[in-house]
Amino acid sequence: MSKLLPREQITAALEAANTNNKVALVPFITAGYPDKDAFISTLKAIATEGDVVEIGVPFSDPMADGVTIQRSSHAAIAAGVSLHWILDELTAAEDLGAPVVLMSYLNPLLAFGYEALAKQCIAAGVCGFIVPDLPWEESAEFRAVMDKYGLALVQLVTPVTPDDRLEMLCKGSQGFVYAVTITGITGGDVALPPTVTDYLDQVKSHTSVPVCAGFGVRHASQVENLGHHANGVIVGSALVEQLEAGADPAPFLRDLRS
Amino acid sequence: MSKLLPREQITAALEAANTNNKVALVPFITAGYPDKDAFISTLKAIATEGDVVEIGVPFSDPMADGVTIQRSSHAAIAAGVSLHWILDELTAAEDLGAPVVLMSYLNPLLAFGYEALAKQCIAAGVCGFIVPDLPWEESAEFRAVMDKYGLALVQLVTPVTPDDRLEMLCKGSQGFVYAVTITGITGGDVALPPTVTDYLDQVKSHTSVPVCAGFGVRHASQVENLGHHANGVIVGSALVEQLEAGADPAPFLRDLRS
Amino acid sequence: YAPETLVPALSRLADNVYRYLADDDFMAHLDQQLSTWVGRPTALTHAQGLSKRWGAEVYLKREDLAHTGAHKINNALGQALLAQEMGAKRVIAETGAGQHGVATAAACARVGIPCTVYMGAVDIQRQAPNVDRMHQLGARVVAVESGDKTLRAAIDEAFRNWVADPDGSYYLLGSAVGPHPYPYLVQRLQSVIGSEARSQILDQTGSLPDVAIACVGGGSNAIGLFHPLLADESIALLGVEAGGHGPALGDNSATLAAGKPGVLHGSYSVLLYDNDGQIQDTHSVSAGLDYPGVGPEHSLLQALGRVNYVSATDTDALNALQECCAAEGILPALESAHALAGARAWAKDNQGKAILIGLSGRGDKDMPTLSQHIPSPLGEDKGARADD
Amino acid sequence: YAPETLVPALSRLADNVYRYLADDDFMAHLDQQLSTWVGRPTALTHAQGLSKRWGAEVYLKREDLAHTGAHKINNALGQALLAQEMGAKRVIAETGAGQHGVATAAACARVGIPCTVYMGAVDIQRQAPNVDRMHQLGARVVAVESGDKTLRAAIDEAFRNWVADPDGSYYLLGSAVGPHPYPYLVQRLQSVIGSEARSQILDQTGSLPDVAIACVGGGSNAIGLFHPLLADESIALLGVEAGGHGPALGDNSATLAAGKPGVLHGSYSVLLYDNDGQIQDTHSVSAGLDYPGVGPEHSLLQALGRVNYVSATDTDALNALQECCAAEGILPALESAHALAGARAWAKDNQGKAILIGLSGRGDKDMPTLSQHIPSPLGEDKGARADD
Repeated sequence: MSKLLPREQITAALEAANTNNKVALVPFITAGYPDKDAFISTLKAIATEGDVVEIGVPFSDPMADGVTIQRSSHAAIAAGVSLHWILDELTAAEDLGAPVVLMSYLNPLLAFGYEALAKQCIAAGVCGFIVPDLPWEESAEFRAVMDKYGLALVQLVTPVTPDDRLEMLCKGSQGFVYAVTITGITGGDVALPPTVTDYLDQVKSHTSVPVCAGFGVRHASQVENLGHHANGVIVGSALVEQLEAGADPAPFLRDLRS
Repeated sequence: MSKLLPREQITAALEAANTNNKVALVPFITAGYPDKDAFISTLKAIATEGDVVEIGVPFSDPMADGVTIQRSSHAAIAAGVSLHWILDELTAAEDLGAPVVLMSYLNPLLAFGYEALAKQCIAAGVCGFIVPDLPWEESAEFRAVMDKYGLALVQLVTPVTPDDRLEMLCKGSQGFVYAVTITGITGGDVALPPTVTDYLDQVKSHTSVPVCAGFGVRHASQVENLGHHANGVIVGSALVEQLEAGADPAPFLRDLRS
Repeated sequence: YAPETLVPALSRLADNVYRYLADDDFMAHLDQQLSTWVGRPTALTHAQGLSKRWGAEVYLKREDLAHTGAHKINNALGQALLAQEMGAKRVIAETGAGQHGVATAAACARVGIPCTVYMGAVDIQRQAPNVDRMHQLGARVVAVESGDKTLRAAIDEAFRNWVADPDGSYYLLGSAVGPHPYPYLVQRLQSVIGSEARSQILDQTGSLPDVAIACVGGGSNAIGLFHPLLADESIALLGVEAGGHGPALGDNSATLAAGKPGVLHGSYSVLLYDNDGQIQDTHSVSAGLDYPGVGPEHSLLQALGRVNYVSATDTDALNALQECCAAEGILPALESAHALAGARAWAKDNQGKAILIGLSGRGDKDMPTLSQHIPSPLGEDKGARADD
Repeated sequence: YAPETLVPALSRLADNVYRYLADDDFMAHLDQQLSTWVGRPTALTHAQGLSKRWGAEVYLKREDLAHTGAHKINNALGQALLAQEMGAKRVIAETGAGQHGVATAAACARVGIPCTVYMGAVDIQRQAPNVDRMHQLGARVVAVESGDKTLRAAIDEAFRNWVADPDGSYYLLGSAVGPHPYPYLVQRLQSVIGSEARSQILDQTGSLPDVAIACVGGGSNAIGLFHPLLADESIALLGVEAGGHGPALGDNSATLAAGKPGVLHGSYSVLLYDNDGQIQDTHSVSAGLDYPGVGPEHSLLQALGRVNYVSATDTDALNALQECCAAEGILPALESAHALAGARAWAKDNQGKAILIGLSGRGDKDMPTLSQHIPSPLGEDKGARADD
């Protein structure tokens, strides 16, 4: 994989999972939560089960996140977790065996400085970013730096995104397209409603990179259903709740794809 | 004394005291205070020491009175004292030996009815009224009834009353002129300030009836000093305080003129 | 019917009232202060929501928007300027719910005269925020521990203190009650309400209202609204008193409905008192209407038949207050809510008419009372959240 | 800088903002409601007492006299009418001290749209009277238990709930912050302050002021005052931020003095944040200024040098508040007291000049805070009495 650009590593890892006729799994954890010392070991555990790992950089004002992520973010900040600390830890750690994507609000990135950030990402083995409060129109400066270092800037799309914008974002996304829904289908393992499957199919039609869906996935049946319409699923709050409860994340993740 | 009109009885009693080279004493009590059952016996005790007795008809809103009289008025009302009750008690009692003047705000008199009131006053041996919230200009109707029955309507004058008005009130007053001061010389037995003596001398110059001064008199030296400029002194709050404290009013009054 | 001690001071006040209210310079200065400091003219609001609900065209004269939150400031400012002209060293005032006290404190600060406000100890406990406002505005607030420790006792005490210094002190009375010239003076200073409303409703609708409605406690806001409309015989006038819990003596403050002529606080008017002439304790959910007397001009207008006086109960007023909040986004004072309740009842029998309501003040001061009667929803709902 | 989920809703809002703010009928309707319901124009008061004390000619633009007691209503009413035009089924809003929540509740009741207000659980405890006012006005108040449980968390939560229903809900943001078009929309709706003040001071004095001064938290009242005066180059403009306890990070809310460019709540502006990019907890005695960001137009005006931004400490503000009470009989909001403190300092260096101050709201809501800082005199004095 060493010849691939960082952003290509993400795509390749997701495609590799699909090749085995499996839906790709993208587990998300809030960095250093609930135990700062266990950050790297937790990361290794989820990297073993997942195909790409998403690390949340805690932010004081996570306006696009639900209550679980908010709570874990505030706890991590209180414990001293910062973007500097995360990158230092990753740099010092062995290869995780799965590409790493950082999910961060823009302000910690601004405070770090884009150029310095990109450089240290390369050193730390970080392959790209998801920035929920950086819409496409405002992203040129950050994207230019990402591009320079081959890092991905993953675009988010939503069911209310108009068609022309959806196309633009899908074409512009790197690594994968993050397809979120608003209403969420947390809990329950009912079949996906047609509005969701149509939406995912439409997203896929606009992009050449994989599509990962974030739906508050909790159950294996959801993962299976989503697998017919998306390349991967992102498991966020449900996983953080497992960590919050002190449970081992590996079996939980394994069961989702069983 | 039976040939004298009620209002003339007041004047006569005050003049009789002066004839003996003494200043006249007009003790004031709130009717039925502090003990309703002891009303008549208290009255007898102060009538023995005083020359004219002033009975306060308790009123809910005694706006021209100080805190002692207010407190005693509210207590008396709470105990069931009313103008009807007072007149009934007086009617049933033996002769007190001193003329009685009622001090009442106007509203209880209005509620009683002037004509009925005057009739029962005659039966009860009441000789006149002091009505602190009935200024001269508004008093024609009440005065007409008083005149009809020979009852006194005592006028109050104050140090701020203008000269022409002072003259009018002094000439219109019946029984005696009630000369109040505002600032009061409560406690202390210093000599009277010239403003007070000038004022009293002026009041005396305008009237043919005796002048009684109300100053919050507490001490014999005050009574003596006042005696040089007024025909009588009214003892109100100090006496009510004695009753409030459960003391026998007779020795207190006796000492004032010793 | 004032104590002799006050007769010279009242007579001097009356002379100055006649003099200054006829003085063009004084009146121009007053008008200018009303405009630039009080914020007059206050708005006339077409109450779209209430109009629809009641089947009438409802207009609200918004004294709640005046500085310090009620019509009281019109009178307080006018008298403070008069006190200044008369060379007063200090102003004294009484207050019940605290609105007149706050208005007086503000006006005296503006004019630059020290001010002492007498307030019943019971009212001080009930109206703590207004006490703090007076204090912030530099007034000295004196707790009155005598009598019933409410407004009546505070008036007694203010008079008593005026007696002690009738020349240096100016007694700034807050309603259209008390001895002459107060009822006249207060009526003149509050008539700005009716004068403005009359021309505003003509501007907005092209015609005069069919009825004008105001709440009546002492009656200063009502006389201010009614007086400039008395000559317009086509306008019915309706005063709404506090019906409290009901018609029994002591359960309400509906003086004109249940009272008899009598004398209190220096004026002969209709009063609530018992067979012995003792002034009756009253009840109203609205502290500002909780007074056993009424301004003498209202007694006269009732006798003449020019104004009709009715009452609204505590419940009627609370319901009307909630309806005004919901339909207009305006939180009226509980006093003013009595006028709204009276208007609602009137509209039921007079569909399609134009109603002018004197909204005498805002209801912020009534929050503690309202919270007791209308439960707060806090704690019921922590909000739903979408998760990742 | 808004989440992708909101991009379509914001874009639709921007289209409607451009459309309706250029629509004569809409603007005429807004003006009419501002006049007859809000009570505009608000007064311009010549502050005689402060002028004398400070050696300047001081004028106060009296937003405290606007309906619900602050400038917030100008924006809330305008946006509620816009929400109505856009067919919104419900309005959501955030609030910190509660003034914007009360204004929104009132405007929504008037317009007839249900309304939910998100408020931090800590603020709900601190500002209970405003919570009750919102409730009386028919709003549903949701306690936000996340984050710091104050204004920042309430904004997060309001956005989050807007995300869940971006078409049916209208998010009525309360200050000149947030993603486009909010800063522009709020500036347009608040510019009525400066437009009125400009013509009023010309009417009263015949000339423009030398300086216009306003407090700056999010900055809506300041931008409303400043924007219509930007072209008058002779007028110096001064924004006063909350200096809190002092200049150390975390001890104040003086964003423009101490902050750096950053992104919060959907806009790029100057912010208070630490080396890791975490938004700083702030402090001010005034809840309405206690926000770590500032409207982007203020960042721009600072960069251009057109507006000078300074700060006033808690103590400066409390002192200025007391001085305004004593000298003018006007109890300003603690927010507005920062503008007064800034004006006092400016006057010291600029004797004899004409100063226009934006008095953004009334201080009644601040009584609990003021009582902590300025002791109440109750109990000290039971009054003296004259005895018989």
